[in-house]
Amino acid sequence: MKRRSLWSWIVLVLAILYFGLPLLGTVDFSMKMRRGVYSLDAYWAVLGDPRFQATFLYSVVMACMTIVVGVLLVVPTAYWVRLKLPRWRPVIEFITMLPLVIPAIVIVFGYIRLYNTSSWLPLTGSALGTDALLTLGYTTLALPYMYRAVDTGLRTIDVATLTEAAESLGAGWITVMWRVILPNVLVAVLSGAFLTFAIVIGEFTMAALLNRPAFGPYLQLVGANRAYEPAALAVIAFAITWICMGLIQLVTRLQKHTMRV
Amino acid sequence: MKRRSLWSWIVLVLAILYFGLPLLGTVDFSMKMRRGVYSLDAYWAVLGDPRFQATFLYSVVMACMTIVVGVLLVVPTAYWVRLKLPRWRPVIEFITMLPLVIPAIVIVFGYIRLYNTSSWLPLTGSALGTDALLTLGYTTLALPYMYRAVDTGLRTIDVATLTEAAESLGAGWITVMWRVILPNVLVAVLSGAFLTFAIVIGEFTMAALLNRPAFGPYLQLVGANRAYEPAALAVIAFAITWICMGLIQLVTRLQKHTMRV
Amino acid sequence: MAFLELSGVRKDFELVRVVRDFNLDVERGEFISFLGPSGCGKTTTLRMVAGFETPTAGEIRIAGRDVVGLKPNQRNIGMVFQSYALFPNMTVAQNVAFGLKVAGKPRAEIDARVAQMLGIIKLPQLADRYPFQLSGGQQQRVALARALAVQPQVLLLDEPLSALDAKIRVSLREEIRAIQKALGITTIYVTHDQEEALSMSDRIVVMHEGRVDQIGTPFEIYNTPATSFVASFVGTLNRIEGIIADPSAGTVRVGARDVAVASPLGARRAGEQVSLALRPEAVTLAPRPGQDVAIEARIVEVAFLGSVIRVRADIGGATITLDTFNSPASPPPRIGDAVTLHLSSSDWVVLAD
Amino acid sequence: MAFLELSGVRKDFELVRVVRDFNLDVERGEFISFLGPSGCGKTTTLRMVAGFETPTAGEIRIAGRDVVGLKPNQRNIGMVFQSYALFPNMTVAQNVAFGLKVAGKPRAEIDARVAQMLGIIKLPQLADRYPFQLSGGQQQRVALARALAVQPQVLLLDEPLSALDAKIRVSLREEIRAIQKALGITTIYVTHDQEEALSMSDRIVVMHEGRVDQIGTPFEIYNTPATSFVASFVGTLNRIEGIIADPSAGTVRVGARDVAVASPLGARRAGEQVSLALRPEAVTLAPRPGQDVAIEARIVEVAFLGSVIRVRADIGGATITLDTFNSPASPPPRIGDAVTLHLSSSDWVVLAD
Repeated sequence: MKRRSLWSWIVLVLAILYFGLPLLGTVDFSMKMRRGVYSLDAYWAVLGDPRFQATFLYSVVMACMTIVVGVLLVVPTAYWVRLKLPRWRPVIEFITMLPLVIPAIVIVFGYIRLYNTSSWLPLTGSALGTDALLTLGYTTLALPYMYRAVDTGLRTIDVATLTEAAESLGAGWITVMWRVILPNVLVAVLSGAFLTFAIVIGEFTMAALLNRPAFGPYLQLVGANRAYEPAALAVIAFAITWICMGLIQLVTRLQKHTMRV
Repeated sequence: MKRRSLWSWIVLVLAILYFGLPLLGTVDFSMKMRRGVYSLDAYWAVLGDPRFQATFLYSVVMACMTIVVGVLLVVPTAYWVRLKLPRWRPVIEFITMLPLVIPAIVIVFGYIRLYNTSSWLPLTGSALGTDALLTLGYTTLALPYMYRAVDTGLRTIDVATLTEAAESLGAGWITVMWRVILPNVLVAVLSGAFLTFAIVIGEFTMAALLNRPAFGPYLQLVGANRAYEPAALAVIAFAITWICMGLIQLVTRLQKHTMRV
Repeated sequence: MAFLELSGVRKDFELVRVVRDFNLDVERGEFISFLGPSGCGKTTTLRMVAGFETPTAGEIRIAGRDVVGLKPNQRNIGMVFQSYALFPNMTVAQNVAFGLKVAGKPRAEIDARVAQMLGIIKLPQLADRYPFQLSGGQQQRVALARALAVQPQVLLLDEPLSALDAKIRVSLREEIRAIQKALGITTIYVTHDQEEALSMSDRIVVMHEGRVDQIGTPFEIYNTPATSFVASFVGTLNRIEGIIADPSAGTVRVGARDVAVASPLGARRAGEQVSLALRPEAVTLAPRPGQDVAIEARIVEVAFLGSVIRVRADIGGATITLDTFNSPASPPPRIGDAVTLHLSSSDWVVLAD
Repeated sequence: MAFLELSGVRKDFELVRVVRDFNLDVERGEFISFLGPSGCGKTTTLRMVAGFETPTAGEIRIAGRDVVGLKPNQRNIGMVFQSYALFPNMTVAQNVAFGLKVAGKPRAEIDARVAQMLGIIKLPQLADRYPFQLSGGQQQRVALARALAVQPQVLLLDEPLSALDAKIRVSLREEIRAIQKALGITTIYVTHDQEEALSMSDRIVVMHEGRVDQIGTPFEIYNTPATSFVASFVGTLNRIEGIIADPSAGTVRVGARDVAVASPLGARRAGEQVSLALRPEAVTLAPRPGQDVAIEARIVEVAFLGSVIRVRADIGGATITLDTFNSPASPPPRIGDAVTLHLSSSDWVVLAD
């Protein structure tokens, strides 16, 4: 018992040193805009900035689009791979890991080359086309997390046997997916969605290279030209991601009431 | 059998469309520097650039440092958590996931605030200090992958029972770690190391904000000012990450000869 | 015509033939076990009946109708899995109701049938629990109720008790058999546990390396095994090597003594090697009427199995295992005791090589 | 003085007392089983002997030396785990050699000892295989060899056969017992399988909710259970509710008939409820000398278990389970048959409430 407590404390202290202190420094600095006293001036400045509102809204919309595309792409793929192509699982896992190690810059360069104004599909010619391209880029970026989340969700249930059980009871494909598989991986899908959201909100490289008015480039712009506002923005960005993580935890906990974990 | 083949092909085609085409476009463009013919001119230009050599070397060194720090931090932690603090595993996993969703910019701002020239530990005052800071930042960035790789490695063996078996045979801590645990997670550690390497080589934000001569900012610089060289650089970066992934696969396959997978 | 017919069924996985020339007629209401070691093809055969695998060759008929081309959800079969396979997001009642809902039954009928099924498995009080709140035995009973709720033509059970503890395994197999008899449902039960197969089945199909070795009642399978594999896989067997002493007198030399064997020795000659089999319950320590063989022996091992005590006795050159019932009044024999083994010469079975 | 002594051992996890007041003396060379359902504290007690858990109170002595303060690697014990726990990166020979290498033995001695141990477990040909290339039974034999190679003072086995198939379980338990006897090593064996405990042990410790219910030989545990829990957990038991008819004559009314009970009815009065226990092997279908009770009955269930046939017979108001040996000459009774059950009035055990 004693040993366990000691280690718990060491881990906690390490975590605080590693993650907490930088955050604390940022929070502290962000409130020092008005000389001598703590104030929320930097936050009001940031939140009142119309570019903040515009870019943030844009990124939220992009995040939602990315989530939709990602879910439609990942859930059926992961299910089919588990059910029918178990041998292909290492390959699929390898493919979904690629975006982790292919620098975003490579993906974007490729897209620009492939879909530029003089190509067969001039997506970068219009704002809508570029947004579509950006969504695809974000989907790629979020793919590893989304796939992993869904696949982990599928691992907690015995996909093959549950499918067979449902089939033997007379269920067709649609019933199996809708009544048996989806309800059991919903929590995993949601957790993947929150992660995607957090990633898209903070992403810089792709949005900058495709020249879209996203939140990431705005962060960078403010960071380069102002003193206190970047700190406030960083805290806000952190708060958003933290809320996302909190939601994941909440959803996971809810799951425990209906499932063996 | 037939159905399986069909699906395999669909997956393959999708993967090619999604990942292959952008890459192909980039490769194609990178060889068009000399008008009208395919040539490797852009590659020679890039590889001959002394800034390329300097920044690449710098990033390789930083990557190695990051791997060393990461392994020392992660392996004992993951082992102890599995062995003695199983209840803490969700918490630790949550902590190691944080860097995925805390934008790099927050981490760097925090470091700058905390360790600036007027702070109690003025790391940013010297190049060495800043490098140390950058290594820490990279370690944070790579933490999720390193931890996940090592933890997955530990999951394939029954850490607690193997430790107890070794202890009952008279082995002390050092013997247990060195003769029983490490040989069985070595492959996982290596795969985490390669991932870390790939991440550090391509990283931009941290290096740029801390103003260090790393490969990522150089990529960005060339990308903004040249036409063909960025494509060549992107291909080179891709090749490096691909080699890393190949090494991971190779190492994993080697493992199959000595372990049940 | 049999209710469920498998004729010439074969299954190849790539280059491996997992089931070869499987023929079986099952009568309506019969309880059939597929018994064999893992990898013998018993589960694959069951899955072909269920529709999860397609036979490479052969026909499967249920109630006279060829089902090979039908999908699993068109076959009207009930399936129970080793891993229970309850839907984790549904309560016990919702699990049992699933097949009825899919079939589009009216609400009132579903409710009545669910209540009836939960009554049959004796778990009506657990209707609103989720699977993870149940013990393994309870989960498997719910899985059985779910499979039976849709009134399938055939019930298929794939090692349903393998994941359970020994005590629960015994009580649940009795319960399953009782429910099966009460409903009169045609049943195929896959198991690698010979005691399960012997105790539950009307008939047993013993499988070995994709082949059917024997089909028969438990009594036939146990007492007149068709092959050497069946003899050794089902039950415990004394297997003793001897040399034929006098073929006309029917005596075999085991170690230093001759024993009488009623089983015909065929065309064998004196001095030839022969394998004898003997069930452990045929040998007694106290003489019984009808026994005509007595062998001096020394106890080398005593294992208390509960109601049965398994004794191993050395007869000089061979060891014989025998089963005797526990009796509180007389403690079991002790190691080293000199005893006389009694048996009937007709208990010996001469095994084909 | 006993070789291994546990006195007043207690273990609390947070607020739960998992083991309470455990006392046991084990003689050198004895084979002791800890038997009980999961969660009864048997594994925790074993782990305290091994040193993986520290007792909250009490003493553990091996060869007269208190080991509570010693770390597991200082206790010189051999441990075998349910999950085998072979080191996956080492060959069979390297696994067996591990403890000897750690002890710094010379190379030649290690090689000789490894060869000897592989001989004892009859797997010398597998020395250079890796664990993943072995079957479960082979892995567990290697784990046993590894534990014994260092010549431990005490061998501890934690449900070593639970992960194995029924057939291998039986053959491996006989092998373990034979090796244990040959080496004369003091052994503690944890199991939830009563047949395993009964068949292997010199003495059994039956545990229930952290408490020791009974310590005794298999014969004592089975035939004279100390508590109602032991009676129901070990073996199969007929448990019949009756009403005392005439305490002085020793008769109990079961259903519509009176049966004689030799067991003293104590201070109970006529009309009082009483629980009777009866082992299934005490009842026979054919009369045997010494039996003084005969009951008319009707067969309701027949289960072929192999050498034993388990029959359930209705005596009007109660069902009695009885075991009879299979005999090839006479098929088992059939459901519906009218039979007479024979037993001795001394076979009834009156259970305390």
